[in-house]
Amino acid sequence: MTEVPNMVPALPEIFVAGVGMALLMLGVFQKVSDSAQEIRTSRLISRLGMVTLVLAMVLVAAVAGSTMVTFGGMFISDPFAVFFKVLILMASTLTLVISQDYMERQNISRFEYVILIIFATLGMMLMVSANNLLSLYLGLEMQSLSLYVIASFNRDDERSTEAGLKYFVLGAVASGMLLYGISLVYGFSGTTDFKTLGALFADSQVSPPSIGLIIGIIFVLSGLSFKVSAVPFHMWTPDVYEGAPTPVTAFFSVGPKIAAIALFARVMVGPFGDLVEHWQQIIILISIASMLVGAFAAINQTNIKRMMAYSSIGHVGYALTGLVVANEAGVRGIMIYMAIYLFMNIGAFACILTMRRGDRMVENISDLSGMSKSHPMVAAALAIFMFSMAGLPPLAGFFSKLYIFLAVIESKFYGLALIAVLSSVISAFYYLRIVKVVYFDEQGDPLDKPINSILGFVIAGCAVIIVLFFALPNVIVDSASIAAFTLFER
Amino acid sequence: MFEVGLSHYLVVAAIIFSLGIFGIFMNRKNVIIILMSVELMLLAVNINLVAFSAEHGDLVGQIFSLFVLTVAAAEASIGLAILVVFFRNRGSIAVEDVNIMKG
Amino acid sequence: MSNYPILSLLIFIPLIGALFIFVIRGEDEIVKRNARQVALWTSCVVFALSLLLWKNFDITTADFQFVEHQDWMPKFNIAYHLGVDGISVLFVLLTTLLIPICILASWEAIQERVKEYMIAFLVLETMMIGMFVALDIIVFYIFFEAVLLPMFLIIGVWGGKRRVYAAFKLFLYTLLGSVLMLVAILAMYFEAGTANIPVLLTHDFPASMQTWLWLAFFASFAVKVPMWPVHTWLPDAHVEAPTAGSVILAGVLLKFGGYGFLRFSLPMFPLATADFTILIYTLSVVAVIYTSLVALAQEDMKKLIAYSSVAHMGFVTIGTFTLTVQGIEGAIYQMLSHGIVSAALFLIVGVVYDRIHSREITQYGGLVHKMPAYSLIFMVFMLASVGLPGTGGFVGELLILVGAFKVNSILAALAATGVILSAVYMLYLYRRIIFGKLTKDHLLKIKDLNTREKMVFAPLIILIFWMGIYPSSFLEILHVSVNNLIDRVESAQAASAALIAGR
Amino acid sequence: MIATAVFLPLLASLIAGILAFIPAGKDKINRDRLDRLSQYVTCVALLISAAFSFLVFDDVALSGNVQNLYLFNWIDSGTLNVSWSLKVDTLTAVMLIVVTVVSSMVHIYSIGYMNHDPKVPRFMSYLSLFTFFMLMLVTADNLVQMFFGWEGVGLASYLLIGFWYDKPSANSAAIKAFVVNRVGDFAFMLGIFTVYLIFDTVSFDEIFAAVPQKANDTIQLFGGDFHAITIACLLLFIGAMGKSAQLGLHTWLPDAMEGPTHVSALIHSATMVTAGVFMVARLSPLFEYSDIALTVVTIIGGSTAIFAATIACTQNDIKRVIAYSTCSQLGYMFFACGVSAYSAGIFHLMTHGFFKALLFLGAGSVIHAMSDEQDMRKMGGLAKHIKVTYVLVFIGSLALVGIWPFAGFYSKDIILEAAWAAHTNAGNYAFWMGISAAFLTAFYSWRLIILTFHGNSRSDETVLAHVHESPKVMLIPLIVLAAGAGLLGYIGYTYFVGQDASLFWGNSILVLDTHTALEAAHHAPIWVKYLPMGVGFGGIILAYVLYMWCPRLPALIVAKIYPVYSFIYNKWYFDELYNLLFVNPVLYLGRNLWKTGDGSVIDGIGPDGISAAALNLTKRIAQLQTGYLYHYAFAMIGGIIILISIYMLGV
Amino acid sequence: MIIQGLTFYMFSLVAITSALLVVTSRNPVHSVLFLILAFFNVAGLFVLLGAEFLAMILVVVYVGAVAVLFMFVVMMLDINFVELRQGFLQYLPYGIVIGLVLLIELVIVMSGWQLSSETLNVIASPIPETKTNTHALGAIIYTDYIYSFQVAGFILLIAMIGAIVLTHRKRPGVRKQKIANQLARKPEDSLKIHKVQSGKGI
Repeated sequence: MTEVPNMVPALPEIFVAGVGMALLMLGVFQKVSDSAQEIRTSRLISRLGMVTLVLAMVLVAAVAGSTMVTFGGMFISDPFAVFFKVLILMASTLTLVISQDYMERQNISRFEYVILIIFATLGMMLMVSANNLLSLYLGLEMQSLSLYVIASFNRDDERSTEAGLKYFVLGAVASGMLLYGISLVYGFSGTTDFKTLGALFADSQVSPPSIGLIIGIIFVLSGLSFKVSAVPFHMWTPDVYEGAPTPVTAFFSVGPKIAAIALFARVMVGPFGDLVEHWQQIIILISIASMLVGAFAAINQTNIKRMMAYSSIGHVGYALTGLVVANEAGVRGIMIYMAIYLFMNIGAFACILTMRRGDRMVENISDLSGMSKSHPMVAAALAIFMFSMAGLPPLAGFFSKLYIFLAVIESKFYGLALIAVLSSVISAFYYLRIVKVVYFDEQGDPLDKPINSILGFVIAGCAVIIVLFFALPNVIVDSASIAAFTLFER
Repeated sequence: MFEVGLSHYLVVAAIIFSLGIFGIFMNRKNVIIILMSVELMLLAVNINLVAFSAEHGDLVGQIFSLFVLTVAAAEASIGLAILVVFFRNRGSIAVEDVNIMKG
Repeated sequence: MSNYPILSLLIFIPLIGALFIFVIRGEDEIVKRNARQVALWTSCVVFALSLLLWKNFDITTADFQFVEHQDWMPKFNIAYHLGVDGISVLFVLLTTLLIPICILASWEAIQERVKEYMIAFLVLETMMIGMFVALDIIVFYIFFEAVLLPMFLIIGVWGGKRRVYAAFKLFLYTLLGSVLMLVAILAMYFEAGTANIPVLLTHDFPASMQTWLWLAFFASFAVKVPMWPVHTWLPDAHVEAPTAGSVILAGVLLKFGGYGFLRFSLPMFPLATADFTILIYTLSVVAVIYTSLVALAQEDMKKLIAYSSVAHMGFVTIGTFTLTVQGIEGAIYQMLSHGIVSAALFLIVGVVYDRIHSREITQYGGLVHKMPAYSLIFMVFMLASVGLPGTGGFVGELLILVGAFKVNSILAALAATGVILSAVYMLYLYRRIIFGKLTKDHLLKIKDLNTREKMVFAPLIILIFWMGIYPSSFLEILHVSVNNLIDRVESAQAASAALIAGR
Repeated sequence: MIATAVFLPLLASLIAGILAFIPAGKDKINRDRLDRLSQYVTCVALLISAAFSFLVFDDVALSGNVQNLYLFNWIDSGTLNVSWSLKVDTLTAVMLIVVTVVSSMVHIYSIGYMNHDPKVPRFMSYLSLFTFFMLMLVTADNLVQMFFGWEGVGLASYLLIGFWYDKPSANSAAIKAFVVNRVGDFAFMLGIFTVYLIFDTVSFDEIFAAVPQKANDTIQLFGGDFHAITIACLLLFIGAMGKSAQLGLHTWLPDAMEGPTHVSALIHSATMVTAGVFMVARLSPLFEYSDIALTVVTIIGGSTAIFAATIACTQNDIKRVIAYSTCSQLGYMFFACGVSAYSAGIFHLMTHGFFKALLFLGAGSVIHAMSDEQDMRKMGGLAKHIKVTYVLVFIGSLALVGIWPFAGFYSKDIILEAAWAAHTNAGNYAFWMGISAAFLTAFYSWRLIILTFHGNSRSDETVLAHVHESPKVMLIPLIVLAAGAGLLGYIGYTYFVGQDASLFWGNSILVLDTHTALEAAHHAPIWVKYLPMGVGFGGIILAYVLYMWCPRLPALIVAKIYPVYSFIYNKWYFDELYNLLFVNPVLYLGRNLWKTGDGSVIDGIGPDGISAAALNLTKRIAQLQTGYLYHYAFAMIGGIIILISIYMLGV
Repeated sequence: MIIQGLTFYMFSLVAITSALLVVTSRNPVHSVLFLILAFFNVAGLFVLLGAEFLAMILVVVYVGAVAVLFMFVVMMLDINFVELRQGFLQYLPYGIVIGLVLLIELVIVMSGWQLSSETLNVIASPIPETKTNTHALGAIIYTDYIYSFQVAGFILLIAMIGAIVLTHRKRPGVRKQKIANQLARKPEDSLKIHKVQSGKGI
């Protein structure tokens, strides 16, 4: 018999999986004869879920520190994965925190939501720990399937189901392409293991890889681009962001994106790192297109969630520029970028979640007018998030871009850097527009007061992190540096 | 001509894959056809994997294919579930009706 | 030198004040009153502290003084590094002087969201001081660009009718310029391997690189200055900004560009500077003449003064790039005096705007009958703006023109036509507002300056005469640093010339 | 002592200025008290200043103790070192006398003249301020400080011309004066820069010391090589032209008559306008080394003399006649300088200062008497009502025309003789122009006297009823000035241009040995000496013929030569020409650069254009987002095909 | 060899044709049926490649479960498909061009396939000569690939939860059999014994 694989590196995942199933059982066996009970159940599960995710974070921290490979090379736990797992767990926890109130108000508060979030989180954790094309695929699918469902979680709402449908159909197409790419990579190299692949291409300078392999990589790259919603695989993003329930959108904009970017980085610099000159051009194209589309398309939006969708497309474009250079500095830039992006986005969505009028959620940008008078603190926080997303110092958003640009310019991609900064100017326009509506416009009908205190807490927390990042940048920078370093360790 | 090599299988897979893709974006009828097209794509992938597996003498391809089949089944069930709730809301699954949100 | 971290104090005291204001709670009126008081006293304390800076400044050395160095991002060798030399110290003083004046000027004019307003101004002060004292190029950039945030809000929230347009124009225009500079800064950082400005000042960048870096910095500073033809944000921003916003905009923000040229473009890219001097001259001369002519046609007081600012800053850029002692000292001096004069002029407009709520020149006339003190003060600053000898405006203009004349007499002659034109538009403005019969009904009850307003103007008047009659107290601070700067540029240019000759 | 003389007016000005701001309340007596106080303060200050000036004159000019008082450092940058210091030599001392005496007379005069004006302290403050700046100008020891005074007097004249700010014409005139002066100052500044470039200093003493070494230097300026000193002198001279209202830059002076009359007496006759002459004289060591510059000065001076005189003949406003007369007389002074007879120029400057101030103040009295009527066509027959004024104006006119033994005779004749004696083309030109101008001077002076004081009254009854002699406080200054106009020529002749001249002037004026015009002037033929007075009498007689004896004749002549008349009457269309050449284009350009340049072109292409384009692009990109699944899928597949194609075609 | 070739061509031809018909046929029911046909033929190809187990799975899982699921949904949703055909021909040329370009590119790539020599060294799980296909797969799927296997299990769980969450509805008024209730039912709850007096009625 083969020996039992080492479970220690995967402890957090195993924990999350086990607790997820336990919570599922717990939820199923609760008595839910009326809606009050249903809400009680979902609250219980939601809180337990948060605890689970926080504990998982502790576990992740516990296994941090060294690089461990297990399950026959399928699974890797290294500082890179740890870094992203922490981010993902934070994203999921915060999502659960800001979801409950919304779900109850929308009458869709069901415990399965929590379970699905937990399983999606598990999928993401598997993704960032993937060390084989197979585990990559399975992690990705695990995440995606959960997300398809929670996108259409408000199943009586036309827009939510349409969002789910669009996300699903296009996601299925994307995973088809990813799979086709994987099959080509497998076929032309004979392996799916990252380490082996990396070793195989180590001397690619000597013997150029076959074209089929590169086409396979392009297919893989396209599939991943879909997950991070990079242009031209971004078309689902605005519609899904708009249609999905707002907390779900918040989750979409951070969790899966962070995981997919992590996966993207791992795949491109790990197994295919030595083929960089073959895929660099493509990433450059994708990132430029993403930045530009993100900048331009958002300008005219009226729905704030839709605008945030385009904004996230733009942000992905910036993050991908860090991948272009395919070196430590670039990956470090990506990691810092995503960390800061997490707080900006969660904060911004928490602000959006406070937008209620007459006990109904509103999500038009124009509905924000006068927020500065009715909710001065939320307005201030929203302005901070927007300025930060626009990349203005001394807010964290500036630093996230700074580290990326540092990497890009160090590798002398001046043209790319120029396009990036120019598109950041254009995108500043629509971020400012939010600030403008909030602060400059005359007040319309006031938004409801008071806001949920938990929401307020999240907003305040994120705002403080964004504002004070400059004081202690090294906390994130150092760990990102270590993580990036280990990714390039061969 | 009758010497069937790996390339033949790959070409078949490529044709089916292309047909699947063709079906996805040429489809105006209903979403189910799109789902079926996706199944076609996955089928093509499976052909590829199995063919490569046979060529390499490596079981990984087949294992992979096995999981692909599993996941595809799960995917199909989720997809159809979403389709059903969509139909309940809209009373139609015509692709052209899936466009409340745009711009 | 004292061991106090005086520069850090200057930067952070306003922030602490802003924090205090932020936590003020209570009834509306009380909040307003406390916010104003806290802001005023904070800024006064900062001003007093900055006087220490002046007092302890050693005019015999070109080195940076009051230096503070603290690791910030050691991985990147980026540090919180502050210090001042002769070129920057006076700008710090200008900033700290103008902020209390702005707060005092907004005492009654601002009645809405007083708390936020005061916070914005204090934060603005932090950023501006930080920009002038930063000795790390990344830190510099952060302060440089962060200024936009409070400024955007000040114009957008408390501005006039077209405030949104103006705020966006200001923001995007300047942002566009500064992001290009960011790219250049990072390129420099990697080329020189450090973000330390004193080190960068002595680093010789390759000639071809200098060209691009220079252009990128130019994009940023030219917008800030603003030079023709990227000046159009300025009139809009000025017109829509609240009075104090205009004061800061004209008084300090425009100086960022001039300061930037002196701190970066000249010493760091001396070869490119030599190549582009003619471009600067051309644009500046066009700016001087063009905007003077445009100012003549204005119907809005603030716009007129805004255009005159462009013209005056045209002198500054000319002076800066003459690379003569007089030119550069004149440029700095002109910036300082313009900082005071234009600030005062905007305050002057603000006084009547507060009363009549119109900036249309045609809405006024004959104010001298009702507002003699106002008219006198207006006269003083109008003349200072025109560059009458005895006021600060003259010294700067004279030095700049002397410097320019040394380098290129045609340039000086063309620029000097601005002296004529400025007289035309300023006198014309003054005549339309102050002189004539008081016939308009809404002006009949207008009140002259109150004590608070006189307090606002008093320091400015004293200063403008001081600067005109005894400029040495300011010029002596500049000498060593400016000479050092010129030596640096000339030796670099000479070395390059020798290299080419030797080839 | 010098410092007191110079700064006392400033102090007085400040005190008066503060008094202007003391709220008097409703109480009229209070207001009156403040007014009186301000008048006394300034007048006393000026009188003290004048007294000190005499002491200084005695010390410096008569005893030869040239003084240089360093006050403190002004501008110090690189090699440009400018200090505040007071330099007094004979030239300055003479100017001090002229300035302080005329000024104090005007101050006293204004006690009466401005009696009814509500803003007395302000006015007194301006007057004293003007005096201060004028004193700074004449005591400057370097070019920049001179420029300080130069611009300062421009400012003060702006304030004084526009003193009646309710009158739009006064405001326009004030602005015009300032701006035209600025045009001159523009050249003056460039002149200063040139001098600085040549000599690396702006201090007079250092410049003068260095001139001989640099006499033949060339300098590259404005894209060409020029004789250094010539170009510097020409630029400086343009500055002088502006201030002294010489041909081309004279247009402000007639308009400046919008100010109170005695202001004109102060500024536009005796002091400010003579600053240009003073400057040329002060810079004589420089001008001496440039024959071209001197020639230009001569020609401009001669041309102005005749040009202004012709216009003066046709004007109807009493003050404008005198103003053009001033212009013309300044021309004399300049061509005197141009032929190196600087001392003659200064001599004329001094005498002219007195008699022209007298004329202006006399005109002021007339206007005062006529309830602010200035048009001579509405006067007439005033001699019997205001006898003292009449007599004084008559004296002034005699002096102006140059009838022996009045001051003008001495000073004007020596100028004309010097011009003749220069024996250069320019000198001859100036001489004949001067002779013609002298004829016209006599004509218009008597035209003025006849139209104003003789004949029948043409004013309406109410005005006539109020005609009265001026109060003593106005007449005393007139008398003092008249004394000056009568005696100064005789007294000063020997010192200024006669035997004692070189001793008197000391080093303050330099004339190269090769320039002998002044010396030769004393030996001019007899017809040259008597021609000016002869044409003077001719002019007077002509005036009597035309206006006294055949009053219908002028109209007939005018009708006969109407085009010429209207050309002259309209001041040779200079204002119209300038409007056409400068004012209108500037306004047009300003407006269009703003609306079209900034609005359409720069913003249109720049920010607005870009943002419009961006919005357009935005719409298009948003339109791509159709909401249809198949389009989305199409984009994905299209995207991947493009990526593959790029790779396959690229590899 | 020829037979093998012929079978290959037969299977692949039918598979391709039915795949084409899946995407083009008017009636979704037909599409499903063609899909099934395509699956069958691909299963045949799998057999040719020696992957018997996968062929079986394909038939059992796909035809037996997935395709039938499709069929259920098609029938359940009962859509009117005739009028939805408009606009198809309009876009057809673009579609064909895109499809063809992709196809050509893929075919070029596929036909140029070569296995580089070093690739052979990295085979992770060689096909054992001695065991049957099913046996060989079974030997590694629970050991080497236990991780993937578990994850796949989770995916199916998620699919299940998802499908239930989305489509399961509580219908008020629908009577369900509650066995516990039935079992717990006591005579006292439902039976009431009345003493009926004769001749009085109830």
